Amino acid sequence: MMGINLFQILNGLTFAALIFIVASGFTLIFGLLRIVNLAHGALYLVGGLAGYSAAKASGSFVVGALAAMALVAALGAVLDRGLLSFVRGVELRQVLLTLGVAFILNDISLVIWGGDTFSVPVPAALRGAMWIGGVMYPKYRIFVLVLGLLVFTALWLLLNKTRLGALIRAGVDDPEMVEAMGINIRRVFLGTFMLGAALAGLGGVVGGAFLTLYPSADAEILVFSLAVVIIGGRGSLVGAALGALLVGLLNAIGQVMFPELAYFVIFGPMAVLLAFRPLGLFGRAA
Amino acid sequence: MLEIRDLHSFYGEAHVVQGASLTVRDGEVVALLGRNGMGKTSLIRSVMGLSAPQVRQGSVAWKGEVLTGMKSHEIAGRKIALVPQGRRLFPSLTVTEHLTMIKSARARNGWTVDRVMELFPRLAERRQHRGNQLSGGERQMLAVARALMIDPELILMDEPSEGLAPVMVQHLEGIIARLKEAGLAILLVEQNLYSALAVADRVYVIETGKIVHEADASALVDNPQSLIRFLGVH
Amino acid sequence: APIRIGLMAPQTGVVAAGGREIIDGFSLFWESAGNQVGGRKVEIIVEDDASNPDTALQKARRLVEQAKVDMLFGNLLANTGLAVANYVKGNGTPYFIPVIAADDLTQRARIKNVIRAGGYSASQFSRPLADWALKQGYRKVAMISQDYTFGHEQCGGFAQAFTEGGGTVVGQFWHPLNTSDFSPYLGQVAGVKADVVFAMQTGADATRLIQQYASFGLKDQIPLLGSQNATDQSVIRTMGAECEGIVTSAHFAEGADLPATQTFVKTYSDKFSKIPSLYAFSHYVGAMWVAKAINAINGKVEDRDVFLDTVLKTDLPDSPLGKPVRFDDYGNPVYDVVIRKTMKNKDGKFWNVPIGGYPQVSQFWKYDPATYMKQPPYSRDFQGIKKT
Amino acid sequence: MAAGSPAAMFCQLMRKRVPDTILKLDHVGVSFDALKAVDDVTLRVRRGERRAIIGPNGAGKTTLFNAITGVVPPTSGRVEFDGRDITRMPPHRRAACGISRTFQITNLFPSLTVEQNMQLALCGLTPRKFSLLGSGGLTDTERDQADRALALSRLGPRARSLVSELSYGEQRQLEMAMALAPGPRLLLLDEPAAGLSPAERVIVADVIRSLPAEITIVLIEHDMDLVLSLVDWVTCLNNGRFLAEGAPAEIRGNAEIQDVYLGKAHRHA
Amino acid sequence: MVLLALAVLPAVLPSYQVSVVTQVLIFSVLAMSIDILAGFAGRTSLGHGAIFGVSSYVAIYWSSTLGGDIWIGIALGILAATALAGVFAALAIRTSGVYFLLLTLALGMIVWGVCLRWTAVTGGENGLRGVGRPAFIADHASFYYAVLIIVAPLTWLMWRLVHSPFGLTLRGIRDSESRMRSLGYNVPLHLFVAFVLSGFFAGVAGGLYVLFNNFVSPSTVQLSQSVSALLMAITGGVGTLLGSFVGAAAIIVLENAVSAYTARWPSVLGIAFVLIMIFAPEGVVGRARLLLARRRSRSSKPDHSGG
Ligand SMILES: Nc1ncnc2c1ncn2[C@@H]1O[C@H](COP(=O)(O)OP(=O)(O)OP(=O)(O)O)[C@@H](O)[C@H]1O
Ligand SMILES: Nc1ncnc2c1ncn2[C@@H]1O[C@H](COP(=O)(O)OP(=O)(O)OP(=O)(O)O)[C@@H](O)[C@H]1O
Ligand SMILES: [Mg+2]
Ligand SMILES: [Mg+2]
Repeated sequence: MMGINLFQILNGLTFAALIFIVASGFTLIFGLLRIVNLAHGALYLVGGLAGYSAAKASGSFVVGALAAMALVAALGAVLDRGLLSFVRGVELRQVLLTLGVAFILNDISLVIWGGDTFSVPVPAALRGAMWIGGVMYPKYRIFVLVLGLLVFTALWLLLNKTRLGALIRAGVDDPEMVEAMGINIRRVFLGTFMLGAALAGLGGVVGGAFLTLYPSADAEILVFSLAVVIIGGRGSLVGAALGALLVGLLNAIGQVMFPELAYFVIFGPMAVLLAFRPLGLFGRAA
Repeated sequence: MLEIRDLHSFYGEAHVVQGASLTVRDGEVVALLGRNGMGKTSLIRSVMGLSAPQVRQGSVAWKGEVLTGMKSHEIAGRKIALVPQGRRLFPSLTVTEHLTMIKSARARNGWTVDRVMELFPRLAERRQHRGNQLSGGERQMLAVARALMIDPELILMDEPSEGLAPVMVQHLEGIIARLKEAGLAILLVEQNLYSALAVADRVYVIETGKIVHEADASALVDNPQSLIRFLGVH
Repeated sequence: APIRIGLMAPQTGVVAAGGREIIDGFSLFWESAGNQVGGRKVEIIVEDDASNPDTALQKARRLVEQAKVDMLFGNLLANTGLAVANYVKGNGTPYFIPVIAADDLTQRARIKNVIRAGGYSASQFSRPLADWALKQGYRKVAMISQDYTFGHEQCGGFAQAFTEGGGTVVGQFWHPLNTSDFSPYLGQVAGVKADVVFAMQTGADATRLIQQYASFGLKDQIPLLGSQNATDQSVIRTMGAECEGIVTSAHFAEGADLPATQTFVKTYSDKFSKIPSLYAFSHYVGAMWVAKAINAINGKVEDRDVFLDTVLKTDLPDSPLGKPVRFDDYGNPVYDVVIRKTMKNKDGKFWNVPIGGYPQVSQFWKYDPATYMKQPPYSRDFQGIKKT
Repeated sequence: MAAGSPAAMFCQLMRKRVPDTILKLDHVGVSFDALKAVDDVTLRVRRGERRAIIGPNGAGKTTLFNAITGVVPPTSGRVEFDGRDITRMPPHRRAACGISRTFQITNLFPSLTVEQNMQLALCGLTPRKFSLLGSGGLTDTERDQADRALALSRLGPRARSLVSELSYGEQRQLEMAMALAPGPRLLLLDEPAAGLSPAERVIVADVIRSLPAEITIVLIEHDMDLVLSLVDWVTCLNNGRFLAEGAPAEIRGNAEIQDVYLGKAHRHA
Repeated sequence: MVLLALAVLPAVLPSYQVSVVTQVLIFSVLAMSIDILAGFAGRTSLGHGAIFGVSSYVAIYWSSTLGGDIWIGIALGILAATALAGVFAALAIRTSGVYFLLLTLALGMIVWGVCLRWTAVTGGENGLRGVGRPAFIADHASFYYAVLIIVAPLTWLMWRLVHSPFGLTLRGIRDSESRMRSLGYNVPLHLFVAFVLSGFFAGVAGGLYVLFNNFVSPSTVQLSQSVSALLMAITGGVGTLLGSFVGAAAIIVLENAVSAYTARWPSVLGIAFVLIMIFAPEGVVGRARLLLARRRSRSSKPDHSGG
């Protein structure tokens, strides 16, 4: 019995790590640029598929991941510069524009990859299972857990210990003013957007290796990201980490304890939480 | 030297700056006076290259270089700072972050966070407050402090004394004087006539987007009646 | 005037890949027939059901009311099929469903103009598999399945046959469609100490389950049986060795050493550079079957009663299945079921190869249809499990 | 004041019984985390009084207004209006009792016209705000009231303009007109003249002076000329705490106030 | 004029097209119900698909599973939708902006999850089949008239609502909640009332949809339902109310026309979406209004200069 418990907790943690990687990109863009990028899921999917092709072609998981991040960051740049710059500052328009982009990206990936189910090949060293605290557990999932922690640390340092972090936040509050202070705010936004997008691409490759990639995988990961960010509170990295943890564990344990209630297990507590803290655990009023 | 020549600016079809010309010489404090809605802010914004109002005619030159048509971050890069009307702080940044977010390019006047805090001791006590957690006066101080951090040679101040306690207004006058001593040129929009006269070398009066009067401040200090006539006080 | 056929296939949405193959398989047949049947030209109008029942309904309406088709074909997901079936029930348009497997469409809630040409009912093939499992000596089964009608029915067929034959079901785990992470379920499956696991998934869920089953190290511990769709080409063609050795049951095995089968597989592979999936060959067979009937009435499909009766009376001896097939009295085919195993072929691709068979299996297995239909339809709550 | 609303009627009933004090603050405190923005302030305002609150920037004046209007409920102490404890009342019910305010940072409805802003100000206390199918425009009486208030603040010609197109000074004037519209019994003005040109200041002063005597006015203002010409009693806060209180003449002479607030001898008194 | 055109429509159009127009009318109501919140109270909901769908579910469950009267079923459906809107409102009115959007999205997801998993009542994935339309509105033309007769007064009601004093309070709330409170408005109450009313209208649309579609499934309450209805409101022009008709017509016709020619219609829809957001974010009607206003102001330009 003990074994099963640890097993389920590991499941929750590793799943949480993956959705954190994806959701951190989402929260970066959402929290700091105030853009609810509903194309984030599509970037995840496209990144994953591109990573799959690159990994297949090169035989290397790392090459796949890098290729995916680069491609998706470039897509992010196009999205930001080419499209979002037309609707800057109007939240609702941005949301809906990214939704349109999500449709397009999703459809394009269907044309290119044909809608079969793909899984990114995992390097040999990470294949198979290992013993942890008395349970057999896949090595790859442990790797995902470690990667999640690394991403968290790196982002935290970037935002809180660098000037860039402050710049980004100021730009969100009043871009005109930042511009008037001599900073090319557009470039800062672009950089942030590309970073957020690249994280979606990374998530696509990492997640694509065990959750597989298929049409509508974008919507599912997006829903998880939304839940994470809503629970954690806009723009809070720590919130996103906590939210991911909560969603991951609820998902894992909820499915065991209340198999009938699948989605309710995640969104029910979320709704209750929001009734008391409308801005999420770490959300601050603007 | 800042030279504004026959500037025309528009909000859509509304012609708000209608051929204003004025000059600010190096190291000079120039006050721009005028009733509400006469186009003072619009003029300042046009100089700063902000997206509205749109400049359709005339030119702004700084040290002989034409600024019209430049992006506002490029203008700021030429050491022109703005203290906007209504302060426009960043609600999600702390006081300290407001001051450290820009890394000033090799400080000529050497404005550092510490030096600025010395000028505004009140801010030093509020370092961790966010932009929207400050009182009106504190906000104004921070707005000026923030502008100093880009090490400007010209500051455009749009009604900096608005909402300040008398003691703060005097403090601000002192600050403007000290900035002037440090060699900065200042274009100051003011409602408070006396405060303006206390610090300015010259004053301009703007009415419906046109400069209607120009005078030396020293000549007015003892006899402000002529100016008051222009400002429409009875 | 040409015979107009409306083909509904998901070209977008979750099962878009399957939809593509529906179109490929279907048109492959009609091309081979010169787009002609019973002396009339055939015009095919393809509509995207978007993997969504509301859209499917909308499109069916459009095909029938605006494009005025003579018959409808297709759909992949059960819910889309049920929505369309409900619609044609009202207006009598013949509707052929080579993939839609919901038991009741040819049982308790039979609609006369809905015929499963080339298709099967969900519980039809899992019963012989259960029987085969018992013969291998497995006594305790754990089942993990998608939580919707298709899953309930396949599992119900297996569970009923397995328990009636003396086995026990030690655990049934229902997961929602599109479960991305199976680890919570696999943890429980591992916990119940079964001899064998029966997995019922389609599409991406199947890929993930098979893959995660392997990565958790379960593949080497407990043998895995599956539903036909679990190791269909649409699933295994992108997979690695994880899928090797899974045993399933079906009416078709692309690796069967039968001339008719291999000719079809070769033609299809040459044209689309992939081995045909369930969706492709079902629609090929379905089209072939109906075409034969139309030939028999000289293309007079407008007389619906005669047309439908003729279809039901038509036998199909020479299809890619390699074995003759016929309809039972309820519009569902009777097949020789093959037990098959995934193996590598000579090109290094995985495919399903027969390792056993059960002749002439109807949707009622060994039960008397009338008595059988008195028991409730399979659902999460009713799995026909025999109490001991 | 809208006579119809139940809260208003209740307030009217209460008024008969209570003594002359209309606003009573007892040991009111407001803290933001560790910061005590308002600290143990006790205050009495008489009916019909003209009162100024002065103090250096950050003294807690606006926060005190927020505590009175309920925008930020007090963390300690008690607020009484017209004999009624309103410490825990939500802002809209306080408004219904006859408390009205302007905002230091302009707080209007920018996407609506000046007239619609006035309509919202006028309907706040009438049941018409719940009229789901009624006609949207101003009623005749409302139009009269609105026209009068707008004329008073020289905004008449701009009635149909969008607020977002007004200049700052015009917005400040609208801010004031809206606070006056519902016919409040207690009017809290937060720096009404800030940002106004001398000419407009005169208008504001005139408006305030011309208000009916039964309206109690509490005014935050840094323009001492204006303050001293308008009010009969001044309270000075510093660091959230009560510092001094007195008639205008006394205040000017108060050394402490000169020290923390007025600075060196006031120039143009 | 427009009404007249609508009235003679069945005479000139083939029957399938009439049913498409009927669909446009039904979804216009849903889009308008969203516009009440989005365009006037500044609260964009992504949960209205769920409210709409719940109305359909209840109506079909009552008439089909329980064998009750279809009209009572629809009434119950509308009631259920209104009540659900009440629950949503209670949770969501304290938020605004994107948070409101996300919260309603999450609430919609819960409803979807329940419809998907509560198989015993909702039929799970397979959904519920209805009993069909009553005979007197069975054919497309008469059903069209029935819908028209209901939608016309409903539209009038919504139009009055947003232009009433209450509607103005919503716009005030959109601009400044704190000002509204200090003017004596109970902001949450106003938002609650607005949400519930909006839910009622969405419920009516759901009831009509039952008669139209005779089928309901989780995809009826799915997020994409909310999205497409919102898209209709936006295409027409948020805050114009009647724009919803234009928007619904545009989207539904586009979907019908394009999907007949290419399977790439999601791309087409996506591109349309992006273009609208960039070039006509005010929506078709909003844009037209803007152009009209501009022309008018040019011909008789009042002189404001002088302050
Ligand atoms: N965003 C805008 N759109 C349209 N018109 C505007 C806009 N901003 C200001 N105006 C108009 O332009 C004119 C000049 O405004 P401006 O803000 O420059 O005046 P100002 O002199 O700074 O006044 P104040 O002393 O009140 O700040 C005013 O009539 C105002 O109504
Ligand atoms: N929401 C808030 N959170 C934290 N601190 C706040 C908040 N609002 C105000 N403060 C702090 O409370 C103190 C009092 O602020 P308040 O706005 O009441 O000052 P004030 O007397 O109105 O000053 P001014 O004359 O400059 O407007 C200030 O130090 C301010 O920083
Ligand atoms: Mg100004
Ligand atoms: Mg204040």
